[in-house]
Amino acid sequence: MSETHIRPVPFRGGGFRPVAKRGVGLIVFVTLLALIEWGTRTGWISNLTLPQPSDVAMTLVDLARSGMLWTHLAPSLSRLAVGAVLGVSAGIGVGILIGLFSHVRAGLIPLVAALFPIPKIALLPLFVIWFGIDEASKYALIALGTFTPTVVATYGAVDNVDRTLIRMGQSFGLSWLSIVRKIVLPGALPGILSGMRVSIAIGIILLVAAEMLGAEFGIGAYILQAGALYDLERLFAGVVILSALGVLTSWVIGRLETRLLRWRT
Amino acid sequence: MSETHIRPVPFRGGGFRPVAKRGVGLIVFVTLLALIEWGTRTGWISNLTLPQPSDVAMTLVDLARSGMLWTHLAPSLSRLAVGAVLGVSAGIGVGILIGLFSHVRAGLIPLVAALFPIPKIALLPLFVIWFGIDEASKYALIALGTFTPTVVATYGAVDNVDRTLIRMGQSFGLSWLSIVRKIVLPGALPGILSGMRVSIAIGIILLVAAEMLGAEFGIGAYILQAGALYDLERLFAGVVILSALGVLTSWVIGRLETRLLRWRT
Amino acid sequence: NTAINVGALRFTSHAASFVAFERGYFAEEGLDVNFRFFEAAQPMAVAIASGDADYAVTAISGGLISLAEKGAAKVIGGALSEEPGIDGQMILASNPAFEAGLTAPAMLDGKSFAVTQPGSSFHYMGAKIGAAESASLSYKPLQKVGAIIGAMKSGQVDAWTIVPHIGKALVGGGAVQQIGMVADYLPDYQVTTVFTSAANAAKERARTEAFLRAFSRGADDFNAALVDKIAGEDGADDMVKLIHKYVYADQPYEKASKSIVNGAMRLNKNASLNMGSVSDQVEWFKSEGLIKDSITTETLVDPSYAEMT
Amino acid sequence: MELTLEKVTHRYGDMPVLQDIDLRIPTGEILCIVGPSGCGKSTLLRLIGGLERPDEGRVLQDGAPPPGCLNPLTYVFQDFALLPWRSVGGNVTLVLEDHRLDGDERAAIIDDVLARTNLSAFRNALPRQLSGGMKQRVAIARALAVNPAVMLLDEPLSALDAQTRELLMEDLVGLWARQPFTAVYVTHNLAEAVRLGHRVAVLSRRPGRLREMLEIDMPLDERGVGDARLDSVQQHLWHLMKDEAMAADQELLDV
Amino acid sequence: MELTLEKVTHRYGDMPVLQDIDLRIPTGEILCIVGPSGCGKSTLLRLIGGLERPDEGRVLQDGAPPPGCLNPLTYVFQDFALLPWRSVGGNVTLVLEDHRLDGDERAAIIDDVLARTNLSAFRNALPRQLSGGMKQRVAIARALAVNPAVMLLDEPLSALDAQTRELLMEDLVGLWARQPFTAVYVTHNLAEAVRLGHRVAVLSRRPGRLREMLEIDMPLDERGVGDARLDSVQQHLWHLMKDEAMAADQELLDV
Ligand SMILES: Nc1ncnc2c1ncn2[C@@H]1O[C@H](COP(=O)(O)OP(=O)(O)OP(=O)(O)O)[C@@H](O)[C@H]1O
Ligand SMILES: Nc1ncnc2c1ncn2[C@@H]1O[C@H](COP(=O)(O)OP(=O)(O)OP(=O)(O)O)[C@@H](O)[C@H]1O
Ligand SMILES: [Mg+2]
Ligand SMILES: [Mg+2]
Repeated sequence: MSETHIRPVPFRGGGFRPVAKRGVGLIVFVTLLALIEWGTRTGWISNLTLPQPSDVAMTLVDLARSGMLWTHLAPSLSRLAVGAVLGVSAGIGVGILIGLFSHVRAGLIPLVAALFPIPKIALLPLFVIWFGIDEASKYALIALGTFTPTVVATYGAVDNVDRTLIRMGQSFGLSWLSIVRKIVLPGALPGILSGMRVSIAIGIILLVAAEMLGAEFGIGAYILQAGALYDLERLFAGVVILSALGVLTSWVIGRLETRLLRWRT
Repeated sequence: MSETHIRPVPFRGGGFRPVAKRGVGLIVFVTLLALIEWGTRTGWISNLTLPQPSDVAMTLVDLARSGMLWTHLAPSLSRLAVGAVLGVSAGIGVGILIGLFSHVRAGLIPLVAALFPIPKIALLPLFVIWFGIDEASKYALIALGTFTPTVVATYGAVDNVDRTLIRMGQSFGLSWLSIVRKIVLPGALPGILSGMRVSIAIGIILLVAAEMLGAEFGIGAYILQAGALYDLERLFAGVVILSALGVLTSWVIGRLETRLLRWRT
Repeated sequence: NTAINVGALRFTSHAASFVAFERGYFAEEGLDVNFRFFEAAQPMAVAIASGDADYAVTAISGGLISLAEKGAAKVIGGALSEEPGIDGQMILASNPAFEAGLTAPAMLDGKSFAVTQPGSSFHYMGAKIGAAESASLSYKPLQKVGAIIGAMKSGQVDAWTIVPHIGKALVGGGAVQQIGMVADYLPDYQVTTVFTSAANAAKERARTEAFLRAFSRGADDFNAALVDKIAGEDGADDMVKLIHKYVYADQPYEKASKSIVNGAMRLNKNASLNMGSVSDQVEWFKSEGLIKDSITTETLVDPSYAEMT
Repeated sequence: MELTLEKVTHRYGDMPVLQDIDLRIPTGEILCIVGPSGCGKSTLLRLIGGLERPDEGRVLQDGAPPPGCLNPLTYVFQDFALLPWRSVGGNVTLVLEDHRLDGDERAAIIDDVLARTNLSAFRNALPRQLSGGMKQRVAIARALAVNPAVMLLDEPLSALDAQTRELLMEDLVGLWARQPFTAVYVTHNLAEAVRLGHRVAVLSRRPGRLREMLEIDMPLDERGVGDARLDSVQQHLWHLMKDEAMAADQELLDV
Repeated sequence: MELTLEKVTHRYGDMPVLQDIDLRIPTGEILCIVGPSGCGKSTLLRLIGGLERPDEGRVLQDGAPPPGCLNPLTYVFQDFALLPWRSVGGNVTLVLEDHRLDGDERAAIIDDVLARTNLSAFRNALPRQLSGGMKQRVAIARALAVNPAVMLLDEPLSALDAQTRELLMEDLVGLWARQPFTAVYVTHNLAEAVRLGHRVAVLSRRPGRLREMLEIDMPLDERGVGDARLDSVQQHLWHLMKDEAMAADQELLDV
C-alpha cells in the first residue's frame, strides 16, 4: 500500500535561460534570402520592391573585382575613422570632466541633453559654411554624431565607478591624479567601451548623411547615387556593406572588451 | 613637549561626487546665447555662420502667433506618436520573445544586429515604393528606426531579470504564464523604459528624414525647407523645437519611471 | 595664372564650362580651372558662399536668393534659357493620372505636383503653369530627382516638369506621359544663371570678366554644335564626345550621346540675362513667403558684367 | 510525507558535484546540511526540491502531502527572493494566486502567516523599506502560506548581520515549537547547525559525499548561546571540517 | 601614536548619527566597537580615519607615527575594496606607488606582507579568481604594506561565510600575536568582538552614544570557541543589545 505512494519528486525547474545557437541564425538568414530569391525570380515579389539577392551578390562581386569597392570603401573608412576618433575622444574627455567636476557637470549636461535630439542632417547646410565641402565637414558631422552618445555613456560610466574603491584610494592617501588614473578610468572603461559600440554604429549611419555633401566616392555616396537612380541592386549592395561594417566594428569592440576587461567575471 | 604633538587627524575624504546644480546649466545657456547675440550683432560672427538668437526667438514667436507652429507640430507629433508606438511595441514584443525562447533568440539576434547599422535615409527610395509617399512611409520609417534599439534594450532587460526570482516562482509551482507576467515583465520594465528613452530620441531625429518624403507640413519639412532656402533663423527655430521635444519626451519618461518604478531604491 | 574653383553638376546644362575648359578657353584667359562637382544645386550655392567654389551655374532658387540677401552671392549672367521652338523642359503626367484624364495641363486642377523642395525651380514652374490654367495644385516635396522618378513611375504623384534629356528617356520608356511644354507657359524662362560670391563680383572684376568671356565662348560652341546644329555632324559628334567625359561618364557612349543630344537647350549668348524672367521669379518667391519682402533684383543681380535683356 | 535520496550523483559538465548521496528526511525534523564552500549543498537542495534533475540516483517522496498543502516542497532562499515591486502582502499573495482559493480563504491565510512572523504591521511596506531580517521574515511567511510538507532553506540567515541572525534563529525555533515542521536547512554556520538541527549532515569537499551524520537529541527550545554540550558538538564539527574549509578557501576559481 | 576622540557629534542633514563620543584608542590594543544596525559605527570609523569631518568635537592624534609608516590610519573594508583589474601583487603595489621607495624596498615590502598573509602563491591571481576569504587576506596584506599606526577595520569578516570567518579570525589573532598592532574593529558579531577585542565599546541605537566599555583581559591567543568566560561576556553583550537590535531590525527605512 505505502509502496504505491513512493514516487520521484516532480521536476519543475529549467527554462528561462535562452542560449544563442550560431547555426540557427545562419539558417534563418539563408532561408530568408532563399525566399526572397525565389519570390523575385517568380515575380511574386515585384522587382520594384526588392532586388534579387543573387543580383545584389553579383553587384558586390563586380564591385570587388573592378576595384571600385576599395575606391568607395577607403574614403568612407577614413571619414569614419577620423570622425569617430575625434568625436569619441572628445566625448570621453568631456564625459570624464562631467563625471569629476560639479561645475562642468552642471554647465554641460543640459547642453548635451539639448544637443542629443538634434538631427545632424538638418545641420548639413551649416556644416558647409562652417567646415567647407571637403573632408573637414564630413569629419565634423561624424564627430558630432559620435560625440554626444559618448559623453552620455562616459559620464554614466564614471558615475558608476564603485565609490568604495575611491574611498579606499583616499584612505591610503593616494593623490587625486592617482585616483583618477588608477581607479576612476579603469573602472569606467567597461561603460565607455559599451558606449563606443553605440557611438560607432551611429557613426556608420551618419556616413550616408556626411556623404550627401559633395562626396564623389564613398559608400554613402554610392548608396545615395543608387537611390537617386532607383538602382536597387546597387542600393542594397551598399546597404549590405554598411551593415557588414557595423557588425564588424561591433565584433572588434567585443574583442577589445574581452582583451581589456579580462578582469571582469 | 608631548602637547605639541597633539593635532587633529587630517581630513582626506570628500570629492568625487559631482552634483548637478540647476542654476549653473541655465547660466551657461544664457551666457552662450548672449555671446552669440553679441557676436552676430557686432558682425564678429558672420550672419552666414549663425543666426541672431533674438531673431530665432522672434521667428518662434511669429510661428506660434500665426498658428503655423501647430500646423507643423501636429503632423510631426502624430507621425512620431504612431511610428514610435508601432516600433516600440513591436520591439518590446520581439525583445521579450528573444529573451524567452532560445530559437527565436538564435534566429533573430543576428538579423537585428545586421539591421541596426543600416542608415534609414538610405532606404527612403524603397520606402516610397513600399509604403507610398503619404503618412504610411513616415510611420514605417520611424517605426523601423525605433524598433531595433527597443529590441536590443528589451532582450537585454529580460536577460537581466534576477534568475533567483524566476527560480523562486518555479519553486512555488507558478505557471509559466504567471512567471512571465508577474516576474519577468515587471523585472524587465526598468530596462525597457530606459531603452525607450533612446528609441524616442532616435524617433525624433528620424522625423527629419521621414519628412523628406512628400511632407508639406511638419517640423522636419519646415527644417528642410529652411535649409533649402538657407534661412538660418527658421532652420534654428526648427532645431530648437526638435531639441525641446527631445528634452520634453525624456522628461516624460523620467516621470513615468519615478511613477512606475517607485519600488526601486 | 590664377587658380579658380568652378562648381558644376554633371548635367548637359553645365556644358559651357566643360567646353571652355577642354578647348583651352579658360587657359587662354589665364585661369587654372579646377572643377568641384556637386550632387545638387543647393549645396553648390552654399559652397559659393563659403568660398569652396568661385563660380557656378545653377537655377534661381530660394536658397540662392537668401544667400544673396546675406551678401554672400551675386548672379552675374545667364546660362540656360527656354526658347520656343527648341525642345525644352517637359510637363509630364504619371500613367495612372494620364489614364484618369490628365492629358493636358488644363486638367491639372486638384492634382499633385512633384517638386524636390519648396522654393525649387520645379515649384516655380508648377506654380506658373497652375496659375495660367487657374488650377490649384498640391505640391509634394520629394527632395531628390530619383525619388520623384520613383513616385511618378508608381503613380504616387500626378504631374511634374523636367529637363528634356530625362523626360524624353522616361516618355520613351513608356513610364510616364508628356502632356505639354514648359516653354508654352514661360517662353523666356531664365532657367539657370551664372553666379559667384559677392566678394568676387565686387573685388575680382578682371578675373570675373575673364571667366565670363571664356564661359561664353564655350556656350557659343555648344549652341553651334547641338542647338543650332550649324557645326555639322562631326562638330556635333566632337561636342558630344567632349561632354561625355563629364556627363554620363559611367554609361556607354551610344546610350549617353542620346541623352546628351536630347538635353541640348540654348545657353545665353554672352551670358546675357533675361531680367524680366529673373524679376518674375523673385516676385513669385516673395508672394509665396519664401524670401523676405525687402529683396529686389538688385540684391540678387550684379548687372555690370553681362547684358541685361 | 517523507523524502528519500537514493545514490544521488550530479555533475555540471565534466565536474562531479555530488557523489552517491543517500539521505532520509523524516517528518517533523530539521535536518541541517553543512559543508565547505562549493561542495554542492545548494545543488543538493535544488535536487531535493525538483528544481534540478539528478544525473544518477533518485529523489523519492513517500506518502501524500498533508491536507491543505499547496506546495509540498517549498524554498526559502539566502537572498530572500522577494519581488521588489510587490508589498509584503503582495509577495505572500503571489504564491496563492495560481491556486483556486476564494477571497476569504486567501485573506485568512495571509493574516495568519503575517501574524505568525510578526509582520502584520508591515503588510503594505515595500521590500526596499525593510531591513534584511524583515525581508527574510517575509520570505518565511510566504513559505508558510503554502503550508509546505517540507521546507528547504538554503543558508537563510547568511545574508544577515550577526545580531539579526540571532534574532531570526530564535524566531525559527519559536515557529517550530508552536507547530513542528519538516525542514532541510543548508548552512555554513556550525553554530546555526547545532542550534537548529535535530540531525546534522556533514558533506565532504567537492564532489560532495556524506561524511558524517550527527544526531543532537536536545529539544530546540532548550538550546542557547554558551551551552557546553552544543559547544562540544560545534567544536567536533569544526574539527571535522577545518582542513577542508581551508582547502576550499584557498582554491582558485577559474571563471 | 594614540588617537583620542573628544565629544564627537555628527549629523547627516537633520539626522543626528553620533552624539558626544569620547574615546581613547591606546597603542597596541584592539578596540572592538559593537552596536545595532545603523547606529553610526561606520560613520565613527570614517571620522577616526579622516574620511569625514565631525560636525562637533575633535579627533586628535597624539605622538608621531612609528618610523617607516607610510599611512598612519589605514582601513580594511567590509567589501574588500580590491581593484578588480589588478592582480594580488598589483593591489598591494597600488598603495606604495605614491610613495618614494626604490624598487628593492617596494619588492621587499610586498614579499613580506604576502608571506605574512600566506598569499605568496597567489601573487598573480586576479581578485575574481579568489574566494571571499582570500580577497580579505589581500586587503589585509595591502593594509600591512603601509605599516599603519592604527588599523581601522569595518566589519572585515561580515561578507564572509561562517567557516571562512573562523579561519580569518585565527589569522588575525596570529598576525597580532607575532607583531601587535593598534586597531579599531567595528563589528555586528558579538562572538568576533569577544574573540578579538582587548576592549569592547557598545554603542546605543542611533544617534549612537557610548553605552558601555568592557575590558577583556585574556590574551588573544588563549581565546577559542566554547570558552566559558568569553561566553558569559558575549551573553552579557547580547543582553545589553538585544532590545535595541530588535528595534533596529523593525525600523522602516524610508528611502
Ligand atoms: N548551474 C551551474 N552550472 C555549472 N556549475 C555550477 C552550477 N551551479 C553550481 N555550480 C558549481 O557546482 C559547485 C557546487 O555548487 P553549489 O552552489 O551547489 O555549492 P554550495 O555548497 O552551495 O556552495 P556555497 O557554500 O558557496 O553556497 C560549485 O563549484 C559551483 O561553481
Ligand atoms: N553619506 C551619508 N549620507 C546620509 N546618511 C548617511 C550617510 N552614511 C550613513 N548614513 C546614515 O547614517 C546612519 C548611520 O550609518 P552607518 O553606516 O554609520 O551605520 P552602521 O552602524 O555602520 O550601520 P551598519 O551596521 O548597517 O553597518 C544610517 O542611518 C545611514 O543611513
Ligand atoms: Mg550555496
Ligand atoms: Mg557599517
